[in-house]
Amino acid sequence: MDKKFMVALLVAAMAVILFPLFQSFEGGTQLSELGQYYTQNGVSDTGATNLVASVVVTYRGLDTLGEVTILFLAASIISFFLSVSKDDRIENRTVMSVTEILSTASQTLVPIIVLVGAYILVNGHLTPGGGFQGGAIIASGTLLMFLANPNHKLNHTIIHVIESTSGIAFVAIGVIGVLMMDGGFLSNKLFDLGTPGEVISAGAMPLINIFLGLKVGTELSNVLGIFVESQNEK
Amino acid sequence: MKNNALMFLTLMSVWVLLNASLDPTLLAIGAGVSLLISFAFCSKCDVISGINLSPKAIAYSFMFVFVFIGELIKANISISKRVLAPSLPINPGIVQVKTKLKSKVGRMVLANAITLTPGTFTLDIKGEDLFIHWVDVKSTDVDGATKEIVSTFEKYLEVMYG
Amino acid sequence: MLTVLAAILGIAAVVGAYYAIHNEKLTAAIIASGIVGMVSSILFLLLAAPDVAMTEASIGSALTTAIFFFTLNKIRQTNG
Amino acid sequence: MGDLLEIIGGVFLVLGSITMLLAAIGMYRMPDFYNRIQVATKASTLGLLQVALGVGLIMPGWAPKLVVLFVFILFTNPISSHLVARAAYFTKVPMSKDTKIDKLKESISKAHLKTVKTKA
Repeated sequence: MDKKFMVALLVAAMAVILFPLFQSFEGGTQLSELGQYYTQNGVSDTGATNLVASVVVTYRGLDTLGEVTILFLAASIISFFLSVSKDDRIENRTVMSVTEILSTASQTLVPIIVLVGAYILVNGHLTPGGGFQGGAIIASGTLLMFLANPNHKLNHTIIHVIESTSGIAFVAIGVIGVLMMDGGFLSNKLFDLGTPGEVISAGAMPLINIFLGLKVGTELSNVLGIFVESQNEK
Repeated sequence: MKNNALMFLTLMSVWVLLNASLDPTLLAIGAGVSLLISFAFCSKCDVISGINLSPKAIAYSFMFVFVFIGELIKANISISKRVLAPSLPINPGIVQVKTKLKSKVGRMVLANAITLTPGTFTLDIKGEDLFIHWVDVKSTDVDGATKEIVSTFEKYLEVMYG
Repeated sequence: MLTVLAAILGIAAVVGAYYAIHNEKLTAAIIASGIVGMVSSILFLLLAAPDVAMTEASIGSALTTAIFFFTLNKIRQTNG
Repeated sequence: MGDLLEIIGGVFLVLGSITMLLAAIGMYRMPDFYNRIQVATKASTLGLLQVALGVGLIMPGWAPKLVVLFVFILFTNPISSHLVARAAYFTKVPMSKDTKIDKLKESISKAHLKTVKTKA
């Protein structure tokens, strides 16, 4: 049997199976029951104007914990397989010299990119953004740092300290929510809900966002650092 | 220390512009974050210290911005003429020019300005030599090309960054 | 109008993905997958999900591309 | 007043789009990579700035963020194009036959490769 014919047959079969679905699709004319609940009670429940963040951080906070755990696991595995011991490093490596323009510009650009990441973290409960987004932007600042100076040494001790502290703090806030309040895991009734739309509002959400962002940012930076350092292996 | 202070001010102004509000809580958070970043990422940075902050330099910076915007618009008019002309009148080549600027920031701004102005493009930089891809090569020797390309901006940048 | 734009972007993403799979040159394939990340981030933005768009833009088109390049470099080193 | 600002903003948006269109035409017509990136950089920078200005006039509330965007575009666009072009030159992307002179080739040397200490 010709391979291409098989592929075409498979595609045709998929088309036949999926066509009724496509035909009966009517678009989002009505919100689901859960969606209706979130849109109607989200702001008054959590005090956050960014509904997506309130779902991610508060309503489905346990899932977020799972995501963070997966990320942590991935980072651990990468550092286990790729980290280079001091004896295995080559003495000297010949690299393409980085242009002066990039190394000069990165000195101003990296702090500004990290600042934008922090801005997205801090405003996570008000405008689109939040922990994961801010963390990813902080990590892209680290990437620029490595592009400007491929032999930059990341301070792993500080990064591990930040990562572990924010991880523990994230779980601690969740557990305190269970123990002290009636809200359950990651309840944000830990603090006063405040007026929706202000920086200090939405209870524990800004704090959770910041810890989440620090954890994601340092983890991704760590992964990048390990990848860069593994280039120096013998 | 001066570097850190200048970096702090830069970050703080970016923060205020991003938030577009002067709420005291936000300002306090921004100050904390900026302070942290300016010490964590600016241990060796010598970029901003190259900037001259005398009144003359500031006046020249404003003039530079206007000259630059003018050149940017000119660049686009000339390039669109070239692109739309049926015969595609180009005469490309890579020339070498020299700059008198000593500070790294000055050279970076010069290279960026050259990249954004008519028909020239910084391809490589090595110390005081810039290698420039020129769509319409007018002179192939170093001095002639320097006069054509660099001198427009250099007289402003020399005052601004020394 | 939005539908047309979304359709164009979706087709661009599919073409980029096809290119990434079927290209002989690995560097070109990596760049193509970065383009897929960028296009899908714009698509997310059009579908009113700026949160996801932000993550996709920084992770899908910046971080993973860079990590792929680092890995490629490492593989080339070890294979001589 | 608001209407006037909106009209001016719209004019800037259209101008920006035209500039981008010219960039696209230039990309198509230019003979080699280096000429293409010349057109793409200049026109896309000016086009983006015009679009940002237009948006700022239509939505005055976004103006402070757009100022940051302005400076960021002016900084990063030329730098990234410079990096791409430099990488292309050193990976020997061919130049068009019309190229008259190549001063960089003469001065290219081992200076571009440097040996660095990687051991901690």
